[in-house]
Amino acid sequence: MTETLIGNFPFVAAVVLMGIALYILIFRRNLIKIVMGITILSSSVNLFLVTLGYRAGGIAPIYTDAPEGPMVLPVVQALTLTNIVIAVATSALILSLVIRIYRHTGSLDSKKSRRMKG
Amino acid sequence: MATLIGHSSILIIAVPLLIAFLTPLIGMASKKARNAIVIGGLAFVAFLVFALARDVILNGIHIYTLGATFPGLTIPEGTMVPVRIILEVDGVSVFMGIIVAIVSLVAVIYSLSAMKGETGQNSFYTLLLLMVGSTFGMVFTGDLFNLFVFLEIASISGAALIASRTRFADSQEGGFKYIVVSAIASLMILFAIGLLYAQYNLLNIGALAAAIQYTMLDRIALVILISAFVMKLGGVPMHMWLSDTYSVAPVSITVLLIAASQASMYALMRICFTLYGVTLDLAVVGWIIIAIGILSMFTGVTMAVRQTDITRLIAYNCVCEAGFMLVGLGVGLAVLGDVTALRTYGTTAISGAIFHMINHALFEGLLFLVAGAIFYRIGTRDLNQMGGLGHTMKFTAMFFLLGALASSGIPPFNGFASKILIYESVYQFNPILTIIGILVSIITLAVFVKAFFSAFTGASLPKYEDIKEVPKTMIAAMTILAVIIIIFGLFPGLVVDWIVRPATDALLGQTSYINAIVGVIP
Amino acid sequence: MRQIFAWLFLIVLMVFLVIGGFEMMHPFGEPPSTMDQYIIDNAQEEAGSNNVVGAVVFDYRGFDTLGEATVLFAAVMGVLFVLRASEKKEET
Amino acid sequence: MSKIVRTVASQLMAFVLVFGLYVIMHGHVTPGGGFQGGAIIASGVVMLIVAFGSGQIKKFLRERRLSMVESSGALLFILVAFAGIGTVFFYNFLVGSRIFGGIPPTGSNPGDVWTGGVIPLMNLAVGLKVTAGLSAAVLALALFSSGEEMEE
Amino acid sequence: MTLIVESGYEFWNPIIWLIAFAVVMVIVYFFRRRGEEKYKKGEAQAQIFLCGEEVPGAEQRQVRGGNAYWGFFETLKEYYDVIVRPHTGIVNDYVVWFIAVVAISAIILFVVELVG
Repeated sequence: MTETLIGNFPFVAAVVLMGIALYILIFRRNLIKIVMGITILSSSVNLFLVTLGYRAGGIAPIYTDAPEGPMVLPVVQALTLTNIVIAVATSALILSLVIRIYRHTGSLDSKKSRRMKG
Repeated sequence: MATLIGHSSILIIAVPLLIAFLTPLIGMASKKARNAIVIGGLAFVAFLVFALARDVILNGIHIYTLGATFPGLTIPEGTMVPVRIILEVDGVSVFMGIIVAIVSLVAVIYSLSAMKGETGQNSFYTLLLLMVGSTFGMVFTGDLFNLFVFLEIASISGAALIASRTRFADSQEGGFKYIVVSAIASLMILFAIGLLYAQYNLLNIGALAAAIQYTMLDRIALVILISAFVMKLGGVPMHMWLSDTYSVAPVSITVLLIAASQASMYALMRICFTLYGVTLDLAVVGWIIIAIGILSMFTGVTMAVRQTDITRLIAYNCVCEAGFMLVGLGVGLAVLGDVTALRTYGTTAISGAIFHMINHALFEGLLFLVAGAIFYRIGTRDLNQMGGLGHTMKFTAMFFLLGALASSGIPPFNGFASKILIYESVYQFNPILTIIGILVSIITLAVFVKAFFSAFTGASLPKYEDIKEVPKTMIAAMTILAVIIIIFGLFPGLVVDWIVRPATDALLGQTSYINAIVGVIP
Repeated sequence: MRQIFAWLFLIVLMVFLVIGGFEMMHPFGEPPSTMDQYIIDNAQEEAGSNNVVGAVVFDYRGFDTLGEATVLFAAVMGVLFVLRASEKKEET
Repeated sequence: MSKIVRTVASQLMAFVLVFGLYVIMHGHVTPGGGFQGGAIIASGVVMLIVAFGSGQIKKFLRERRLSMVESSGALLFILVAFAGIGTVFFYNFLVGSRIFGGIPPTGSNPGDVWTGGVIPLMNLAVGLKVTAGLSAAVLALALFSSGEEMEE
Repeated sequence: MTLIVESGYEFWNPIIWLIAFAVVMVIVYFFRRRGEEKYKKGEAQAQIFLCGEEVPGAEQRQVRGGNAYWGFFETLKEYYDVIVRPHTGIVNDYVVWFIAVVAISAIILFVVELVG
């Protein structure tokens, strides 16, 4: 029990980071903070994916002058790279939309700046 | 031709992306060439879709392994699992592909004159093509992470397109809500994919379905996947973004957003029927989906009655129609384990749900196009400002009436043909669901009666004396949808026999889907 | 009211995920690796690349990379499209 | 910004370019690749924007032209992918051929740039695309938030 | 290859329905013909008659969309108070609903597993 508790701690760290991101997304009304919450959420998923691929004592999966030892799994690193680029793209688009919303409504509060309800 | 068919599944995805990358360069030179290449490319893609549909329905599942030495090599020598990304196209996929092909052509034809006054048309058509290509990718891929990537492309391009009228504050707000909701849903989907990868070290849907054991982590992943995809297709209680985005987007984009929501519905089917299949405890998950569907039907239609914004009214009606599909789907899922019930009514329920998907895309698309035509002419979406438009916009009024009757399930239109399948199969499962469904259909008719009478009938208002009919291309786009609706309404048997039954069999044939991947070890 | 329910649901979700992370997951450090081991072994012959991650990104899962490049393309197009000048009014 | 910052930034830009190009072109041998190198060069462009201000950068760098470059990079990428469609889409058809066709010995070895088949070409295309794309996005955001007028 | 949609134990054929509809329409037209020769255009019977009052203009004659189904909403006032309140257009609430659905369905799944 305890060694799995100690050993599996990286997964739990990713889950805790996801909890922080969801807390921000639920309780923070500032639009910029919502963007930060989405970025933290994607970072938690990235952390989770990278920890999935780790092998004990593993080296980077690159054969150029590689030392001895098992290589960590490469596929999750590719997935993480993809997700990082997707997170950058998403935050860029959301920030441009936030700028437009601020120009129109003069507020960054998701309650004050909303026009549609019901 | 044979090689074209062999490569068609990747060409259908890659050609829109290629034209999208070309569009900004060509659009600099001349607008006519840009429009010509956009429409020509989408027509070519539609032709490929229909050819591929015929091939798949005749010859079974179509496999395409990207980057292998030949397309059928799903599993390379020396291992037992698929390594590369595999496109797997079966009956359901080509069914969804047909929906997306029709809808994208209609949307582009409509945009030609509806977007004439706007700036930045090169970016508009680029993003539209990206959205079409990514929706095709969502329905054709056989790889979970690839599905996530295409979901992200559809979300980002869709959000930018929703916010395309930058002089309105509410359109910016709708784009913001859409991208936030989509980002959260797709990130949770990626987390669930990571949970599955952690146990089986696989990303291919067929191989995962062969290996899955329904452990606790699989349950958590299932819950997250179902909730995220239901959020993406706008089921109650996660439907609130839908009315905010559909009502403010340009209607040609709203039609594509409907197709994207249908693709999310397809992903939900894929997850429930193919990936997990009979391993999940069917009654519980089926009843969860049925509950969401009932809530969607009732909340959607009752919220639609009190709307005074015409596009918002139709958007809430979309929520209601999605509820019908979810109910049919859930009934089919709940009886998946028991063979006699499945043969008696389960298959019919799933066919009704699948048939209702294409009908939904058709008549909701027509209604949205009509609403966009009204907005194009009088510049408002408020029903209180309208009245007597039927005197001058005769075609538009007829199209709206057609779409309204089809949507509220009035015979002999196509909505009735799919709703009766759902009613009678669900009645044998649980009569109360059918009663609720018929009640909801009646209220739907009331919704559209209100919209039609307050918009089109009555004495012609003086301030709208000089309103003319909308331009030819918009009429043409609406005519395409109307003709397809009438054909589907008059000959539902042909549609069911040709595309709906193969889709249902493909959805229920989990073992053939798995064998197409795992079975061909060289 | 909303606060209480939000906290409740968040805590329930976190409890499920933490239990899953602690107990059900493969132990940290020895993941199952049927697919990845094949890629590590054969990346040099098939893709001719020393960088196995590069081989995965551009050869084994190149289609994902196409989608990834498309995401970035769509985002940049979207930023330029949202922030464009729109003084040219339409006729409505 | 002050004169020192401008001078240092304009001098550093050369090194940033060299390093980014190195990361892009050695993506199949050493850690790195198109995305990473493109991000490095784009960060250099961001440094220039911060140092000189978007108004100055606008004179010789417009976001529309950058997006042209980006679409041509994406076009190159998808065309390389299409080139393999003789066998299968995304087929690495250059392995064993005369261009970038070398196959490294199995196991740990000193890297050779002349390997990888289509991977170096794709790295180049993606590097071009990411550089132009990120620079265009940052420049557009900077111009708009500083109140400059945008092109259509 | 048939024009009939088989659904469980029922079938639906729009052609038969259309034929019946056409027959009914013919009968209705026949009855309508009998009243038509009494109708003359341009006389008082063609005018709108509003209990002797003068007919208001087009603006007043228009039934606004907001005024439709007034009694319906009056009857269901409590239901609408309940159903409209969650529709706050705040994006944070959408996240709350998503997390709520995930948590509740997870609880249902595991409770059923523990019970059964």
